[in-house]
This record gives sequence, structure tokens and C-alpha cells, in this order.
Amino acid sequence: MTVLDWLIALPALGALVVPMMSLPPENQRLIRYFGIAIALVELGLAIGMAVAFKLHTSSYQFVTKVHWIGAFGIAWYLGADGISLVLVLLTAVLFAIAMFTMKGVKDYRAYVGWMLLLEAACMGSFTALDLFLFFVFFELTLVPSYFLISDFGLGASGRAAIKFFVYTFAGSALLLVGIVSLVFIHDHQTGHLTFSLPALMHTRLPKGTAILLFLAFAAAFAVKTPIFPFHTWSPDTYRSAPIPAVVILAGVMAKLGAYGLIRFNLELFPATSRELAWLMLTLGVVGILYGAIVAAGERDLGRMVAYSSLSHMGFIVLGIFAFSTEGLSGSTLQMVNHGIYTAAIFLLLGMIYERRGTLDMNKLGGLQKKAPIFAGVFILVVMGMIGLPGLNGFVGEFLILLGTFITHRWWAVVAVLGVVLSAVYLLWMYQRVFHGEAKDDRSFRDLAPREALLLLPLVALIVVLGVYPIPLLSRINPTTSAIVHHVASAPALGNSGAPQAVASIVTGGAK
Amino acid sequence: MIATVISVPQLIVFIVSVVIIAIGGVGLLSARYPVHAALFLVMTLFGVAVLFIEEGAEFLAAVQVVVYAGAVVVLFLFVIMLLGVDREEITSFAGDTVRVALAGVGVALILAELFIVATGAWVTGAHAVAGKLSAGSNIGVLARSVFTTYLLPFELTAALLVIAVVGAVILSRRMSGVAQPRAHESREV
Amino acid sequence: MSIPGSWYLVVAALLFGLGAFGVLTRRNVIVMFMSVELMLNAVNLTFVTYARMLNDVGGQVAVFFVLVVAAAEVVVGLGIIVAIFRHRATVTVDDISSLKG
Amino acid sequence: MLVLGLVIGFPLLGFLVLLAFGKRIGDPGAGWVGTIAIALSFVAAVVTWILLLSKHAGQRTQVLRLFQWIHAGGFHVNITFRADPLSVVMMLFVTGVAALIHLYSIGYMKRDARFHQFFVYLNLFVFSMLVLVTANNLPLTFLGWEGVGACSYWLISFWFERPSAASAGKKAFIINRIGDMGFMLGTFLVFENLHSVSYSQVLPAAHRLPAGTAEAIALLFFLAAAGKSAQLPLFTWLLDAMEGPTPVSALIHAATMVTAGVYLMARLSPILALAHAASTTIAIIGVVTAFVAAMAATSQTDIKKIVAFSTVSQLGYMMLGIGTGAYVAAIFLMVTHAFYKALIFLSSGSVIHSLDSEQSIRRMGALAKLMPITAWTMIIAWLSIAGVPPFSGFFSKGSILEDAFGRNELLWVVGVVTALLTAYYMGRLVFVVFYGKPRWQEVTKGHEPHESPRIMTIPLIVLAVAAAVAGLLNLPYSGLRFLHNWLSPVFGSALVSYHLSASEKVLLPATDAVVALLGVVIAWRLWRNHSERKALEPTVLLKGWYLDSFYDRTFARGGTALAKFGDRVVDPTIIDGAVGGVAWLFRWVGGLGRKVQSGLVRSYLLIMVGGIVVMLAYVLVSAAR
Repeated sequence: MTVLDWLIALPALGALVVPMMSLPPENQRLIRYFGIAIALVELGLAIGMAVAFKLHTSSYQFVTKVHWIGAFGIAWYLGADGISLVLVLLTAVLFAIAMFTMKGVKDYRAYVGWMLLLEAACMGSFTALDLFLFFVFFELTLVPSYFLISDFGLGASGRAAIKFFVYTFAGSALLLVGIVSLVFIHDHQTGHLTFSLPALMHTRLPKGTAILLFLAFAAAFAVKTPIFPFHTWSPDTYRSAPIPAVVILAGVMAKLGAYGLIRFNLELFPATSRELAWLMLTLGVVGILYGAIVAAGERDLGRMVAYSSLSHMGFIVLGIFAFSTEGLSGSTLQMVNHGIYTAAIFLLLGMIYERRGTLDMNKLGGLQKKAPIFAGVFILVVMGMIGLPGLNGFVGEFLILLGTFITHRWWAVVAVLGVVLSAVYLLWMYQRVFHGEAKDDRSFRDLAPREALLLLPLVALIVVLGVYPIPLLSRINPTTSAIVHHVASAPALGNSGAPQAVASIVTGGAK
Repeated sequence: MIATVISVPQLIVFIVSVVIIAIGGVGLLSARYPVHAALFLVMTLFGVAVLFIEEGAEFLAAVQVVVYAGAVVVLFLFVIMLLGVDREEITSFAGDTVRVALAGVGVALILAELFIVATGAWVTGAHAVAGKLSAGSNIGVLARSVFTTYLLPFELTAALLVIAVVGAVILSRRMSGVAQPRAHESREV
Repeated sequence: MSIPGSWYLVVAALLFGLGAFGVLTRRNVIVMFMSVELMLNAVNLTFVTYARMLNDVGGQVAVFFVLVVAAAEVVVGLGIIVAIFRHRATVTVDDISSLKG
Repeated sequence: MLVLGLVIGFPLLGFLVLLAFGKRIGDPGAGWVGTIAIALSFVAAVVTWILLLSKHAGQRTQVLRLFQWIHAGGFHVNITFRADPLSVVMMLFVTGVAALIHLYSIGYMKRDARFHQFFVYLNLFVFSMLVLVTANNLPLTFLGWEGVGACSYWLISFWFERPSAASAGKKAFIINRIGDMGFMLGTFLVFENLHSVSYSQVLPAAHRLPAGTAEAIALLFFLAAAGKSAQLPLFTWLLDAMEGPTPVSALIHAATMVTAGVYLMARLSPILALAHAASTTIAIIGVVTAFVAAMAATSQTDIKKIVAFSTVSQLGYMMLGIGTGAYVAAIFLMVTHAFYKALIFLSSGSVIHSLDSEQSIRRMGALAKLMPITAWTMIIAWLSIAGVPPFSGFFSKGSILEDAFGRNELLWVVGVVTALLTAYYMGRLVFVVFYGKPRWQEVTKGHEPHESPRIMTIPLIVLAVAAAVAGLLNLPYSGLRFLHNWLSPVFGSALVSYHLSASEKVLLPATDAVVALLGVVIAWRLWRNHSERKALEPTVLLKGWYLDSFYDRTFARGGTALAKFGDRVVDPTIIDGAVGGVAWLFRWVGGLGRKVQSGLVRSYLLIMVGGIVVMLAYVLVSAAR
């Protein structure tokens, strides 16, 4: 049992045990502490793994391969390279934070149970190397988040939960089709039926099929990220999900989409990625500008942050499809950075909602006078989001823009506009909420010690990753340069390339 | 076709019975009173029975007359009288000419297809199971076949009939608070 | 020489047509029932005709069973009509549309 | 080069101490902590200067490497600082002026609710500025660059209760951000062509840049400089920045931050030397900005607005110097300008302070006798900015105009006219504020405005002396060109020296002097006892050529409308609509299905008939085949 197995097994077992703890209401806190304990152990495991991670190799580490459904070549096949390591770390940190923020619920069993299951699913998705296993975990993340949103959400959470579930589910239906047909073609070509990613990477695909498969995979991850046209679920969901759930939704699950694009779209279809790079880059840039513009027009803080994360994820997509090591490393680092400051901003929004019961900017005003420390932390996080050098947002964004400039100059030139727009809507929001005279004289309690303790790790990470991101970068770089090389060296797509048999398979359908 | 030699008496009987059937059918359709319709039905049944005899199915003709004309139609009349629905019905097709037209077209199509089937010779090659018709008297052959090859279906019909009777009794049991028939028949919608 | 079978089939088809038209156009349920009986007779006639043409008693056996089933059907059908009549006091088929989808 | 670390370390230390304990240290204490931190940093700067002075002219570039900052693929960036003559000059006058302003602020911000927070931001600002001027690579300079931008945002909107201050701060940050786009793109271009971003590699290898790229890089970095140093397209934010407390205006919007753009241009001089077209554009924009700002300054009524426009104008001069290749002259003007512009701001601050924060010159007058020190220091500053000999302005502006003349006579002409305007509008300010009839009665409700406390006047005096004497730094006569000798190794070949004929060498300074005196006389004649002259104060100039309202209408209002349109129309109806549309489609098809179940028995039969027809047809067709 390597550390990866434990990373998944621990929360899964926790999720099984929690519902069975039918403790009397007064010591519901015990369940919460149980949840927190597991999340902290998980964090310890993740940090231990990061320390034990060998630096100068881009191959998968901590690999376990156990045959699961032999008939179809499906295996419990886990492995972590630089990118998944960094994302596992992010997941562990955010889940620990989310567990702490859970309060104000009568029965914690369902709450903690779903969160632990979600943690197991996220960990699994980031480390699965078997396509089938990845799909199982990828879908498994939907179930707990649906229940978390609909049961513990605020406002019209029922509708948002359904919209989220159906939207993502439709996306991943395409993913399933993609996976199965890829495996099928591979089996026909090599006679070896397997779902393992390293094996499937060498399937030779004709142009038409490759593009279709690429789009099938990309569609599922585009919904999850979200990328421009598929983002309409995110404002409603982020707005009505409970704070711990939205921290995970925005912080971790959004990265699932981007991670999927790297791990599956780039590695499985390198030549097609080069071919369709212009499409993904354009969607990314449109996402950046569109997200920023709509965020500026938004009145509700929750929805505004949703659009802002659409804009920031646009940067990440840009980095992925720039095909330069700087761009890909920048975008992987930016995934972590985005996770951290989005989690921080949602915690702060949760605190505003707790104190004022609303996130509508017109009803909030002049809070800085009443809560200077709260305002101080808020502006620090906002500056991180804007990408002020010295804070974590800048490093990722700078690398992404640099990487994109080198390979696809004009997309980077347009994307740089996003840097200005993000300053516009974020500072305008900050001014409307914190500056000026207070609109209503109700008190606005400043940061309580408990809340400050909660924000401390995130704020510390925002500053530290801004000044000293080397530990993460040194782990990411070998993997990203390997992937960039893999994409660059893949033979170009060509109709004649694949044997005729494959073409008949796809159209004929019979073996 | 006519050129083949047909014994004249059979032809006359055939024509007469067809005429009876036709009158009965059309009468049933256009009868304003259900009772008249029932009587026209008897007329048709009788015509068909005659045709059965012509075709050598004497037993069936007998059954047809006794069971069908005798029992079934009587049941109809009984129900008509019981429910007191024997009132004039406006059979004009004023209301839903569209549906009637469609019905007409549908029926016409079916007739056309049937004619094609009727006039064509159909041999599917499935060999006879039930036994020769001409081997002995009609009733004997029929009985041998029913009680040997088709014994199981025969038993089932017994069960069917029992169920039908029980069903009918339950359905028409008098329930409390029954709506009395309204004064006049509602205008055809 | 007896009359060629196809004549009988033509007559049966006509009878079937009459029955079908009757079912489709008449509004009184009982008359519709009678038309159905008409169609059944047409079918019986066809069976008998083929029994003769193919020299196979199976046709007549089929008619035998058709008759049984027809009888059962009439019994149950009229029972239903009586039951409906109890509630709606009408036998016009269009009024009975509570099973609207 | 540990002392270089100290120069930067002290303000950072001050910032951290004040951040943690500021509230407890309280009113005057926090101010003193801040001031001492900057003073120590100044001392360290002087030590660095002396160390460098002792070295041979060639090896005056010391690099201090701390740790690796970013590394991805071929892109390596370390936290390394560079002490060379240029950065030392910047360090010296930044920390010097900042120390004086810190001292002044203790008095000015007395009894302010958030006294300690003011010094937290000030120290952070000085730290960022020092990082900016001593960074040894472009991304680290960018860190300082954005740091000062953020601090100016916090300081401008320091009194955030006032909505105008809050939006002024936001406007400043956003317009700077537009400039920073240029900075980033420039850095990318440099990295793409020279595969490094560190000055020690980039500057020597600048000649390898293809001409077109050099032009592009120069213009991109000029866009950044225009944003930060308030040049023509992007200077409107400096006017609104006057919403911040006066020491802020003095430190950030006169002496230090706004000069960052000029420093950046000077630092990238090797690249600018290659980009002739770009340099000319910079010169043109510079001189045009100077003229436009000077014109606008003549008719402002708010004392700080006049000085703000004057800053924009003087920055225009510096850019003129950069554009004509006279980097040393630009730095010289920057240093002298820092002294007298900070002095003007601080003395107007002390006037505002004593008139209970009244800023309109229409309600001032005859303050000379009541506030002698403030008056006299202002007059000295006025004479030096006007360029009246022997004050420092005469020499620094003179050398800029000399080089401008060498490059192109037209530039010189506009420069001289602007010099006249400068002398005139500053004269107007002095006469209206300090002489003529007193008009502050209803403002101060009877009691006479008194001189500011000593803690505020000492910095005024020191700055006045500096403003007067700074000219000695770089007298045009061969032996005394200290600054020139000190800086020339940094610029090396990029420095353009124009050979003027002997007569021109005499004639040019003479015209400068005459023009300056003329301006003074005109101002004296017109504004001695008038406080308002409608003819000379047209509203077009008062409104800053309507540039700000134009920006507001197009970008601010247009942007908001677009945002609101996007948020309320595009996203919910078009995109969400598309998603909703798919759901509606399924419901509609379902509805169709439902209608078939009409309940009418007869329609079911009809459907059956239809079915029979189809089946029979199929049987016939398949049989026939």
C-alpha cells in the first residue's frame, strides 16, 4: 500500500465510519473533530509525500498497479508526477481548511461524511493513471458535491445543485464515450485491451477520429474548469453552495478540469492538441476578458468571484495550450495559487454573509471603518488575485503570459489586457464594499481570533508562494518540460497515417 | 374466372347470402336505434353461416347460429334494454367529419391491401399440422383435431370463459349511489 | 366445382371494411361492439375459406377458438359498458375520456 | 555589498515593526520609528555611495544576490540587487527626501485616527521604491514598480471615507496598471530575444537586438513610464491623486514614484540608444506634455492642482532629456526637481494645514507676514523651479534645454516657452497665496493662521537650502560636472553629447535666465493685488483640457455599461439561455407526446387503423421484393 492508496483509502473509510456514529446531539462536535482529524492526517501524508518526492525525474512515482477487472484490462493504477503531487497538496490543504469552517449545522454526520467522500474522490482523480479509474473518481466527485449544495446550501440551492450535476454529468458522458472508443481502437490496433494511460498514449489515430476524441475529452474538462461557453453553472453553484463546499468546488474541483486537459488531452492526443491549440487558446482568452467584464457588472459578491475565477481559469487554459515549459509550469503553479486565494476570498465572503446575511454589494459599504483588520486581510487577498508581484498570483500569471508570448505572441498580447481588467473589477468591488461611509449603522464585528487562525495559513501561503515558489516549481518543472517535449515531438496528424482497419472500426462498428 | 364451371345452385346461394350479409352490414351501420342494429347483426351472422355451410364447415355454421346469433346478440339486446339506451341516435357525421373522412380513407386502404392479398396466391411452405379436412365428416375431423393437437388451447378456453363470467358479474353488480340515466341523450359532441 | 375461394375472401374483406368503418364512425359503444363482431365474422369467413382451399382443418379450429374468445369478449365488454353506464349515465364514447394523458 | 542590503532592509524592518506594533506605539511614536528607519536607510545609502566612490570608475557596479525567485524552463529570475552610480543617486535622493517628509508628516498627520497606518504605508512605499531602483532584473524592478503603485493606491485613498479619495486611488492604480501592461510585454520581448531578464546580461547585450524589436521594447517600456510618470496619455490620475494627504503628494507624486518612469528609461538607455524613432517620440511626447501641463497649471484654483500640473510639466522636461539622449541632464533635473517640488508641496501643505485644510487659493492671501518661513521657503522653491540663476533649477533645466537645442531647435523653443509659463504660474501661486488682500477670514473664522510647528518647518528649511544649492552638483563648467562624471560610466555610449558653438554656450543660459526673470515680472505685474482674472483662467485649462472627463465618459461609463450589459443580458440570456434552451426542447417534445393521449377512444382506434395500414403495406412490400 503506497502513500497514494492511503491518501484515498483514509477519507473513504472515514466517510463510511461517520454515518455509523449516531452520537447524541450534544456531542456532534466529536464528529466534526473526527472529520478534522482525518483531514489533518491526510495533510500530513501529502506533505510527507511531497518531501519524499524525487526531484529531477518526470516519471510517475509512488506507483501501485493492482488488477481490478482483468477482463477489460482495468487496473487500480495510481501514480503521481509533479503536477498531480502539487494538486494533491492543494487538495489536502483546502480540505483541512474546509473541515475547520464547517459549523452551524445540526447533524454533522451527513456533512462530514460527504466531505470525506469528496476528498477521497478528488485525491483519486488526481492520481489515477487508469482511464476507467479516473472516470469513476471523476464522477464520484459529483455525488457528494450535489448533496452538499442541495442540503446545506444557502438560497436557491436545490436548483443550482441540479444544474451543476446535470451540466457536469452531460460533459462527462462525452468523456466516457471518448475513453471507451479510444480503448477500443487501441485494442484493435494492438490486440491488448487496457485502460492504462501510459499504454494508450501510443495509439495512432487518423485525423478525424483524433479530433473527435480530443473534443470529447476537452468538452468534459471544459465544463469542469469552466471554460468560456460552458461556465453558466458556476455563478449559481458558487453563490448557493455552503462555504466549505464552495472552497472545494472552486479551489479543487475546478483544477480537475485543467488537470484533465494536461493529463489526458495533451498526453493522449499530442498532435491534435497542436492542431486545435488555436481553438483552446481563443476560448481561454475570451474567457479571461469575458469573465472580467461580466464580473465588473455583477452586483453579488459570490457570483462576481465565480466570474473572476472563470477569468483566472482562462489564464490557466492559456498556459496549458501555449506548449512552452514556462507556460505549462506557470499554469500548474497558477492552479495552486488560484486554489489558495479563491479559498481565502470565499472564507472572507462567508464571514461577510455570516455578519450581514447578504452578499449584495449595494447593501454593504464602509466596512473598512468598522473592521480594519478584516479589510486589511481582504485587500491582501484581492491584491493576490490581481497579481501584485510579491504575492502568489503574480508568479503564475507572469509565467503563463511569458510562455504564451514566446509561442503564440498575439494571444498573450490580448490576454495581458486581463491583467488590467482584473484590477478594475476587483478594486471597484473593494471600494464599493469597504470604502466610503457605511450604509447601515449595524456593527460589523472585526476578525475573531478563530477566524484569523483559519485565514492565517492561506494568507501565509499567498505571501510565501509569491516570494519563494521554488519548492513547488522545482517539482513541477521536470514533468512539464517532459510533457511539452512529448507534445512537440509527436508525429503530425495525417489521414493516411492509421491503417485502414482502424477507420473501418470507427465507422463500421463491428469487430 | 367465370369460365370455370360452377354449379349454378351454389352460385345462387352464394349471391343470396352475400346480399343478406351486405344488407345486414350496411343496416347495422346506419341503424338509428341500437335494437335495429342488433337485428341487422343477426341477419349478417345468418348470411355468414350459410357461407360456412357452402364451404363445408357445417359444425361451425351450426355453432355460429346457435352461439353467436342466439346467445351473443341476445346478450346485446338484453343490455340495450337493461340500460334503456334504446333511444334515437343521431348518426349524422356533422360533428367530426375529419375523423370520419380519415376513417374512410383508412378503411379504403385496408380494403385495397386485402384485395391484393385475397387475389394473390400465398404459399409460405408451412406444412399442415391439424390434419386433412376431407378425411371424413367435418365435425369428426374438427373434433379429432381440437381434442388432440389443440387440446391445451381448448382447456384454456374453458378457463377464459369462467373468468369472463366472473368478471361480468362483478362489473355489473349494482353499486350504491348509481347515477340514473339522464332525461335525454346528450347532443353528439 | 365450388366457388373459387378468392370470392369468399373478397366478401370477407368487404365485411371487415364495413365492420371497421362502423367501429370508427359510430358513437354508441354498443353499436361499435356489434361492428367488432362483424369484423370477427369476416375473419372467421377468411379462416374457413383458407381451410377449404388448403384442405387443412386448422382453419376451422381457429374459427372455433375465435368464437369462444368473441363470446368472452362480448361478456366482459358489455359488463364494462354497464359499469360505465352506472357512473356516467351515457354510452357516447366521446364523453368517456377521463384517461386523458 | 551588505550595506546595500541595509539600505533596503531598514524600511522593510520599519514597515514590519509598524505593522505589528504600530497601534501600540501610537501617535508620535510610530512616526518617529518610521522616520528613523528611513534616516538609517539614508545613512546606509551614503555609506554605499562612499564605498562606490572609493572604487575605480569602471568597477562601480556591485551585485548582491539573495536567493532564486522564479525558475521555469529557460526562465531564471533571482532576487539580486545592484548598486551602481545610477541606483546610488536614486537611493540617496529618495531616502533623503523621504526622511524629511516622514519628519514633516509627524506634524502634519497629528491627531489623525489612523496615524500609525500612514507610516506603515509610507515605509512600505520607500521599501518598494528602493527595490525598484536597486533591482538587478526586470521582474524584480516590476515588483518594486507594482509595490509603489499599490502603496500609492493605499495612500491616495488614505481618507477612504471620502468617496472621491477612494475612486482617485482606484483610478491611479488602474491607469498605472495599464502602463504595467507595457512593462510586462516589454519584458517578454527582451526575454524572447536575449533569453535573460537580468540587467547584467541584458544591458551589455542590448546591441544584439534587431532594430525593430528595440523600437518596440523602447515604446512598450515608455508606455509603462508614461503610466507611472504621468505623461500625456496617462497623466490624469496624478490630478486626482491630490486627494491624498499632502506629504503623500510631496513624497510620491513629486519626488519619488513619478520619477520611477524616468529612472526606468535611464536604466534601459542602451536599448533606447538603438531605438532612434522611439527616442524622438519620447522627446516629443515629453515636451508636449510639459507645455500642455504648464498651460493647464496657469488657471487652476486648487493650490495642489497647480503643483500637480507643474510636476507633470517638469516630468515632461525629464522625458525630453531622455528622448534627446541627455540622460545625465534628466537625472540632474530629477534630483533638483525632487528637492524644490517636495518643498513646494510641503509648504503648500503647511498653508493648508494652518488654514484648516482649505485648498483653494481664492480663499488665501497675505500669508507672508503670518507664515514667514513657509513663505520664504516657497519663494526659494519658486525661483529655482522658474530657473532663475543661481538657483538649482537654472542649471538643471538649462542643461536639458541645451541638449534639446542640440537635437532640434523646435524642441528648444517649446521648452523655453514652457519655462516662461512655469515661472508665470508659480509666480501667480506665490503672489495670490502670500501677498495681496487676506481672504481667509471666513475659512479660519477670525483667528489668524499661525506658522506651522517647528517639526514641519525644519524639513522646509533643509529642502530650501538643498533646492538652492543643488545646482552645484553639475555646473556646466568642465571641472565641476560631478554628476556627469559620476553617471557617465553607467550610460557609456548611450549618452549623446551635443557640441554647441562657443557663442551658443553663452547665449542659451542667458536666454534661460531672461525668460525666467520675465516670467517672474509678468506674474508680479498681473497677480500682485488681484486674486482672480477670468481672462487668464479659461475653463478649458481649468478642466485640464477636458481630457479627464473624456476618459471618464468613454472608458469609465462605457466600461460600466458594457459590464452591466454583459452581466445582465449576455450571460443570463444568451449563454444560459442556450443551456436552458436544451432543457426546454426536451420538455416541448415531451409535450407533443402527451397530446396524443387524448382520452378519446375513437382517436386511438384511428391510430390503430393507421398501424394496420402500415403493417400490411410493409408485408406487401417485403413480399413483393
